[in-house]
Amino acid sequence: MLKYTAKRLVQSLITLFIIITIVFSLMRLMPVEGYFQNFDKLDKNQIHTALQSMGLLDPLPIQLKNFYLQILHGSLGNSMIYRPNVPVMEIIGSKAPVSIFMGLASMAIALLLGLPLGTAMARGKSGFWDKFGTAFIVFITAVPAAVYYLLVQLYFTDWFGLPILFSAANPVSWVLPTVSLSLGNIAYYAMWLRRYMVDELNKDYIRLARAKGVDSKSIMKNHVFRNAFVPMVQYLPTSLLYTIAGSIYIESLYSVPGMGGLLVNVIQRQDNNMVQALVLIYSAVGIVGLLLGDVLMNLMDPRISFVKKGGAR
Amino acid sequence: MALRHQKTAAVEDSINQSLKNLSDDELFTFSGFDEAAAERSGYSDYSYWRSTFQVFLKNKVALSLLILMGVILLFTFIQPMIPGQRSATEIFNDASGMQLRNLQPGGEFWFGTNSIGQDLWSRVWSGTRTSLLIGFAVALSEAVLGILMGVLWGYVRKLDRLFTEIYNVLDNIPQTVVLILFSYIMRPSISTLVFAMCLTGWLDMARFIRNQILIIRDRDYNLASRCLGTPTRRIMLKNLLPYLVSVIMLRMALAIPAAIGNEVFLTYIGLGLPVSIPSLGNLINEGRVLMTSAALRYQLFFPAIALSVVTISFYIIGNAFADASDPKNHV
Amino acid sequence: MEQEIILSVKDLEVKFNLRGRILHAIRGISLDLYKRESLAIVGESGSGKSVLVKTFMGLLDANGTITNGEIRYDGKDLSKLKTEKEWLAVRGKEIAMVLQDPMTSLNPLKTIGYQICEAIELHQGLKGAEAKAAAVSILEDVGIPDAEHRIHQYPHEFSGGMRQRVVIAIAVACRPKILICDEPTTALDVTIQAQILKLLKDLKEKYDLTTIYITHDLGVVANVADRIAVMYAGDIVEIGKCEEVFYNPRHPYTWALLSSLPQLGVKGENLYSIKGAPPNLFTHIEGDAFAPRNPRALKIDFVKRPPYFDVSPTHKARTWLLDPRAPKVDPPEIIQNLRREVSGNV
Amino acid sequence: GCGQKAAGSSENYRKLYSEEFTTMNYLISGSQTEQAVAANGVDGLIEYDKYGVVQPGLAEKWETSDDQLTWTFHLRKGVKWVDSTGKEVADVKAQDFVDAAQYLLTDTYKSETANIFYSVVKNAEDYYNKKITDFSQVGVKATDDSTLVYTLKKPTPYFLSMLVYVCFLPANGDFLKEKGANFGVDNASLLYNGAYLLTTYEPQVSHVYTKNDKYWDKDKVYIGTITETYNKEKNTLAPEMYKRGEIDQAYISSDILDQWMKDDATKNLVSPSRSQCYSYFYAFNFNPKFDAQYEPDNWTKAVNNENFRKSIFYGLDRIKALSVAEPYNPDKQLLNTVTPPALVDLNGTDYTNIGDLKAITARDSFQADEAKKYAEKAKTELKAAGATLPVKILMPYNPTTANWDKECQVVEQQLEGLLGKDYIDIVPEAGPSTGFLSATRRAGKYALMKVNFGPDYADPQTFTDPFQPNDANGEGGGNYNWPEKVQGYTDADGSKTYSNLLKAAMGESLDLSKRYNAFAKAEAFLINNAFVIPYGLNTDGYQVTKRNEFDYQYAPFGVSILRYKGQHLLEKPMSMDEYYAAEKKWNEERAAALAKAAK
Amino acid sequence: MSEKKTPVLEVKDLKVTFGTKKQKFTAVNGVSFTIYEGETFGLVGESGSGKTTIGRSIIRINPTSGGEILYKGQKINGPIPKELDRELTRRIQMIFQDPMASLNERAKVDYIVSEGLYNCRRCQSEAQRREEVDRALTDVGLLPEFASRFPHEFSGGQRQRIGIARALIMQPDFIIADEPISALDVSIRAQVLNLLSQLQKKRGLTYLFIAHDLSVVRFISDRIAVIHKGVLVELAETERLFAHPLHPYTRALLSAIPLPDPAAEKNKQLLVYDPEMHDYSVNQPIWSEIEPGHFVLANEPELAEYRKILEE
Ligand SMILES: Nc1ncnc2c1ncn2[C@@H]1O[C@H](COP(=O)(O)OP(=O)(O)OP(=O)(O)O)[C@@H](O)[C@H]1O
Ligand SMILES: Nc1ncnc2c1ncn2[C@@H]1O[C@H](COP(=O)(O)OP(=O)(O)OP(=O)(O)O)[C@@H](O)[C@H]1O
Ligand SMILES: [Mg+2]
Ligand SMILES: [Mg+2]
Repeated sequence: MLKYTAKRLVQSLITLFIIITIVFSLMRLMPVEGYFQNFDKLDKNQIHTALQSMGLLDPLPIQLKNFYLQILHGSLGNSMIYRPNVPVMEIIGSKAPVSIFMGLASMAIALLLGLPLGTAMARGKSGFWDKFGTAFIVFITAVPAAVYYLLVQLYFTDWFGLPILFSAANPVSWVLPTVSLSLGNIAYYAMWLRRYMVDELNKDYIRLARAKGVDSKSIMKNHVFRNAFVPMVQYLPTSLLYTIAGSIYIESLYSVPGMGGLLVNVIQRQDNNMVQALVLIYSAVGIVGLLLGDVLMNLMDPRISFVKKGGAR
Repeated sequence: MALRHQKTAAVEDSINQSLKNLSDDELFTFSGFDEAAAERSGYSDYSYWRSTFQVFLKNKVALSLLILMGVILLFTFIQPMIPGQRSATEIFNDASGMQLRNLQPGGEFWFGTNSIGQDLWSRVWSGTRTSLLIGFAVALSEAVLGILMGVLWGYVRKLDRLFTEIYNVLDNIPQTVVLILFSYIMRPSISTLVFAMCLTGWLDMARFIRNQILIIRDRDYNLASRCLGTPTRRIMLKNLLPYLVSVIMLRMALAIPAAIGNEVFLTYIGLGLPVSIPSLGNLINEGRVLMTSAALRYQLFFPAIALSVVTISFYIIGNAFADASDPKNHV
Repeated sequence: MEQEIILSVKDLEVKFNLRGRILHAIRGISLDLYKRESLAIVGESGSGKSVLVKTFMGLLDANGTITNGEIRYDGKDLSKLKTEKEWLAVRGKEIAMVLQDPMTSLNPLKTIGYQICEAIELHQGLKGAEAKAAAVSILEDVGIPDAEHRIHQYPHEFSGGMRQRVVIAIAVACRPKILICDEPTTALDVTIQAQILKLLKDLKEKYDLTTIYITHDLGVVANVADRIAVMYAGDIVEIGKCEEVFYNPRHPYTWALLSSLPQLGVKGENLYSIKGAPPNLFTHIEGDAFAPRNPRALKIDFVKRPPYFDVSPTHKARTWLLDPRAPKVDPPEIIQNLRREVSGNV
Repeated sequence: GCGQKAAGSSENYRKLYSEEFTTMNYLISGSQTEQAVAANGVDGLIEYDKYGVVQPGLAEKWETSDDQLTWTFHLRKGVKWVDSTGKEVADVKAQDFVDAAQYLLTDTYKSETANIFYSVVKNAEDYYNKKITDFSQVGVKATDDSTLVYTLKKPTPYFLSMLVYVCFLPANGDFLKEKGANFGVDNASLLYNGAYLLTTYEPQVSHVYTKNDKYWDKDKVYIGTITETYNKEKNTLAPEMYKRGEIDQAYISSDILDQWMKDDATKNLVSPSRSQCYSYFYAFNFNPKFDAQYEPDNWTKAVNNENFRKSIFYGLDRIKALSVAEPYNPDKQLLNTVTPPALVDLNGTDYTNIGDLKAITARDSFQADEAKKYAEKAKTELKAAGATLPVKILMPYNPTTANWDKECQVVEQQLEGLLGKDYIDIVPEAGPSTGFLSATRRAGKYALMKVNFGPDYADPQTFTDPFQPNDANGEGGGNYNWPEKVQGYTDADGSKTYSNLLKAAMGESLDLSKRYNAFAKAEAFLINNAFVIPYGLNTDGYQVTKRNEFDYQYAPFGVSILRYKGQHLLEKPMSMDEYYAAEKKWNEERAAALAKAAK
Repeated sequence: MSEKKTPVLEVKDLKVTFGTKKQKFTAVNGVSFTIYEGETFGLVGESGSGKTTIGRSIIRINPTSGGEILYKGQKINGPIPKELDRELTRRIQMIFQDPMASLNERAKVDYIVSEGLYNCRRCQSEAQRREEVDRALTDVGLLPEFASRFPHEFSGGQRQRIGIARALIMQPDFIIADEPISALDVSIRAQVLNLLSQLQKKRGLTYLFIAHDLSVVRFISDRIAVIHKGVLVELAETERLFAHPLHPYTRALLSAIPLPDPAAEKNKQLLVYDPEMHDYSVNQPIWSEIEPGHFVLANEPELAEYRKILEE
């Protein structure tokens, strides 16, 4: 297993290398205007000087080489536009904790609400919970997040007298953004859990358990739920990453100083170093997330072993 | 073993009728045995697509949504041609030449007007048309590209490593980078949007198809085809793809609302269509700002409802169709 | 010899609702099960064997209902039980079941020990270490070596035969009165099959069980059964003592079944085979369901459903051929000397 | 002002912001939002009062040499540099201005405002370009701790007005050296000598400005703290938050303005925000480089026809177009000249009322009948010239600029409706949101387009920058609409009339009256010959705010208007009427103040 | 059997491995046998013993990692020329175990049956093709009108016959039948078995018949090979094998066959095979012909013992 993990990590490194190279090259295709805030007021001289000092006038291969040398020295460089001269890691480091915390919290909420909902839906197919859950899932998928987040923010703050904006010091202000962030995942988890549980319910071993005389509550709890949860486990790490990276609406609405919209922001501002660093981090985390998903799955499911190469799913 | 073949059934019935009138003596004689009839017994004629539609037609909700969708589709395309309909981009002025801004929904403007006096009713329809166009274009190209790549990826073992690597790479390149570059090179327009969405959108489809293919690739019937020397191309076309029809339909049905949803997001981060081309994405985004003032919320709700109707319809139709196209459900 | 009846089925009818269409899976079955006997139910796929026994345990799929008849067990009518709670008193405790496929009937994510203990804790009232000890001893009973260690393993670490033993161990751990084995060995190799059958017979003695075997392998039937019920299209067409059915079958379907045994074939010549396919259970079946495939069908077979005709006090068959008015028909020659054909060759 | 609160420094002003600073390094940044920290935290040599009259700042007094090339400033003593916690760090000395200039001119720091500095100060450009390496040759010197001398390239009548811009602000030399490129990356890497300290800086969370207790002029600082809270969706949420009392200022976008004005509870709270000295105008492109599909050759024929240009010039209903963003009083934003009012004045007479511009300022360019007449003439002439009708007019806009897209639609419909679709065909096109200017205006990829310009100093010359002809290398000029490429309009000496007019005006640096008149003549030439269509002023639209809009330091350009010094908070926001009354009063008082100052 | 037997297929020391270098699994190890023209060669063994693997190696689905497979004297494993490949596709065909899984559910019978024709482009015209399909269907006892139906409209036996028709249309002379009846109901098995032997008679086909049901193999095969864990343990003519099973595994297998006769079944003796019973520490077992046409895997002492049994 260690060996397998090591091998996959090496493979991932190559993948990362390619990804970064491509993103690096794509970023260099962007118009130079994007590197300046005050483009219109600058003279040729200044633009030239600035581009030169950012190393953007060197041939691409040299830029790439410098970039990799810098990475080898353990530095992701400084931000260029987003916050000039501030080390990229410092910026990310200051934003990551809130995002990670909020991502984890929202994921916990999503699991706490989504899994019971999915279970209830699977249990009483076409019962109240199934209908309710389906309605909820359909609502969440049909209404754009941008709209229902705003609805939640405006009405809930009004009804419960909550502050509109997030503030790190005020725990009450965490509630709405975190809950909003989990809405999509609640629907998603409920939907998949229901699907997997219904699949699982048709398996022979459930029949055997019933024939043994195990009551349906224990069957749900001890047999169906856990087995249905296994295929979901694999996606949890990636799902967390998406939650963090995709919290752009929430962070904008509630002023959460997280890194949700950061990537989009720095791409638009053409802060090359930030883009590269973020892509590097996100891809790395994504790849590790996949691996972690496999490991988790391996822990949950004794049948799966890394020795056998992962089959089809 | 669906319906009994009607002709056979009729013949059987008439035989039974005639037998009923026999006397005891006659009843206890051998009836004779027809081997061909025995061979035929119990089975009926059957057509895959007919059964698919039959099952689908039984799902009343999906059917009514399909009809609704059909009507909507039809209407979006003929709406501009109907006399008395306003143009989606024309600005309406009052007698004094000022724009009819933010008129509430009413008899004159059914959905009201927006902040520069354009007719929201025609804008919503026009937006639906644009968004559906984007949705269909994206879904279609995703399907074509995704299926092609997915089948190759899944079936041709040698390509697996390469494709997996390509997938990992492309999947990790942020869509925003690509979009921004594209809108710089190509200007924000429907084709830019579609193009950029397709550029990475097919990946999911391809991976999905690949996984499905992996599941059925080594089934006996494919081995049989290989034993018969069937070339790979035909195996893909005849053995693999037909099995994926249902899932592909489902994915495509979901890809349409997903593309529209994606458009909303892209509009939000400023990469969407210009307002001169109304789309659900920019209508909703414009409307969002008005959320706080109760009287103007209609400008958000109309396009949001349009979007929801489209999304829900495709979602349910897609699911129903996927169910229907699974022969397991054709009993 | 008068035997005590443990379970009695009367006029049982089961229907399934499939997308609005009705499938008659069991069409009026009556059957008495005697204490400590082993009854084998044979019949081709889809004839309703599994559905029949599922009604004994309330395990019919949600779309199936008992539309008529009763199932008497221990003074209760099982067909009237509704709630899960009522059924829990029967399932496992009174009637247990071994399923066909050992590969899929165990939860892949739980240890063998857990799955056995679950039954023990429910039905023997033991807990914790005691339950574990009981599990070990049952595993040893079904012939799994090193049981102490093995209960901590997962199903995928067991071979097919061993898994089937575990499934049997679970059923036996419930300490039931009736053990139903639904095709317990079809997925196994002959050598293992023989071992399992032997094991089941031993367990039957040891735990004083009444057993029902479902199979379509006549060899297995010959091995395990005291009595045989032959099913066709949701109905028992012939039932009798093992020897009676093998050596003196009366229903054309039983004849056909026996005739097609390869053991009776002569090399280079055609084996007997049943033409056609079983009837469509969605349609209303008039007369004898086997008639269209029966070369010796009488005209009445297409008109009226035959009643049971007693061949002996323990043997009856549902065929007009036994009616006094019917022309006399002998069983096919080939099965008349089944005994010689089969056993003589080995 | 009405209902002004009693002066007290405990007042708190809260608002939202949606654009985070990227840096606070005022020696580098060219963006106005980012200069806010320096505006409030760092004092320069001079400042303006609320009427735009120069007041002593760090410099108590100053004098110029006769040739107007040397400016000597005498600095106030005892002014301290403090850090963000208010701790004293050093005294402010003349050398701080020199050190800041050296930093500014060090090319590796990529200052975006260095060019403004080196456009006037002697040898600064050469130092920036490394043609000279000895900084002492640059025209800025501290002769002692409290005396600062600037030596200019050439007489510059507007030099004083430039001093309020960030590139002339001081910075402590030791601190600069210590921080290097990290100067101003956050509130702690900055030293303050101004009215406020940025005590809290949490990126994308909040900024808190706190009154500087060590400030030399602290009696004139009335607002105690200013709290800015980050919110990306400010436009959506701020009005609601104002209603809930969570903030003291919110912009009311034209979309929801009706709503606020209808509601009794809110209708008396909304007022316009003050327009800035920033000009919008439609430019005809004389150097079309766009795609063949938009027919650049045909456009060249059309745009060189005066009647064609004039038909559009007179045909454009600017009020209608402006009302997209400002539906209530669009005429308040209307601008008839390229140079906006209140930039400079000649003894109290505003530049826009000087010479040839006076007539232009007095009338609205939209005259439908005139327009039609010109169009008829143009049609025949264009046909004769072989142009095809309708003339395609490519009109790009930036999709991320609020309301621009809508405005284009309005303009398209209005012009085409007035002049006929058989005559013109306006094609609004969304440009890329990234690199918009490079892809459109600068590249010449437009036919008619709304462009803007903001002044860099208080002199009419600043508004000629967009139209400056290129030098022999094709460089150095404006890149707006290349009037030097127009056909005709050539003087006897072979150069373009407009170029000659410019040259004459710029040559006149000592006599302000002559100078201003000459610039007015040049600008009038552009407008009268319909090279551009003056359009409107820049404003932030309507707002509800507790800040008094009429007591901030006024200057037509630079960072003065960002300063809270001298500002009061209102008990309750102004209503429309109160606002207009206050504006009227301010205008009157200003004229008086300017006249007084001119003496 | 006739005296002059022509070998159709020779398998020599066949070895098949799965997996990569590190996790190698040898499914078939040193298997040798010869199949003669016109005979049915039975291959029996427990599940997972490598029967299917051998069949698939012959039809070139599984690559071999050692040994040779000769078809009419020509080597057909490993890389072979395209010509030969096409030829072999026609000559050697396979019938699959599971009639449900081995037919393309989404294609009509017509296509399934004529798939081979498309591939070898034997049929020029559409009419010709139809004709061949009809003939093939009739040959396996199905009605030509079934051509326009889909597989799941048929019963298991009928489906298996469609599978046979699909193979037959190639006009092969060697057919690998991989447990063609295991998945079928008792009552249907006979249909298929009959069909197979009829076809053999009519067309002089050679079968490799893979099964684990000995009673069936006995009915249909001329010779039987018993395989255990990838290794052949015994090979003999059918009746010879049933009369004198030598290898303990064969004997265990035979003793376990369930007999449809209650009397016989009730006093049956079960033999259990335990591989530990061989003492191969000194003497390695070899594949030897103990009497003409009867091979067994044994070492010297065991051979001696077996000879003794034979003599009795
Ligand atoms: N849940 C269900 N819904 C509809 N029909 C069903 C259901 N369960 C069983 N049937 C039908 O009932 C009939 C009897 O099925 P059953 O499973 O009892 O057959 P069986 O004799 O056990 O066959 P096998 O030997 O294949 O197990 C079949 O036609 C089957 O299709
Ligand atoms: N593609 C494969 N990859 C890895 N191992 C395989 C593969 N195919 C077969 N095996 C292994 O090879 C061994 C022999 O398999 P094979 O299918 O030939 O057995 P069999 O005798 O046909 O069994 P059955 O009676 O169950 O069909 C088994 O242990 C199996 O797990
Ligand atoms: Mg069954
Ligand atoms: Mg096999």
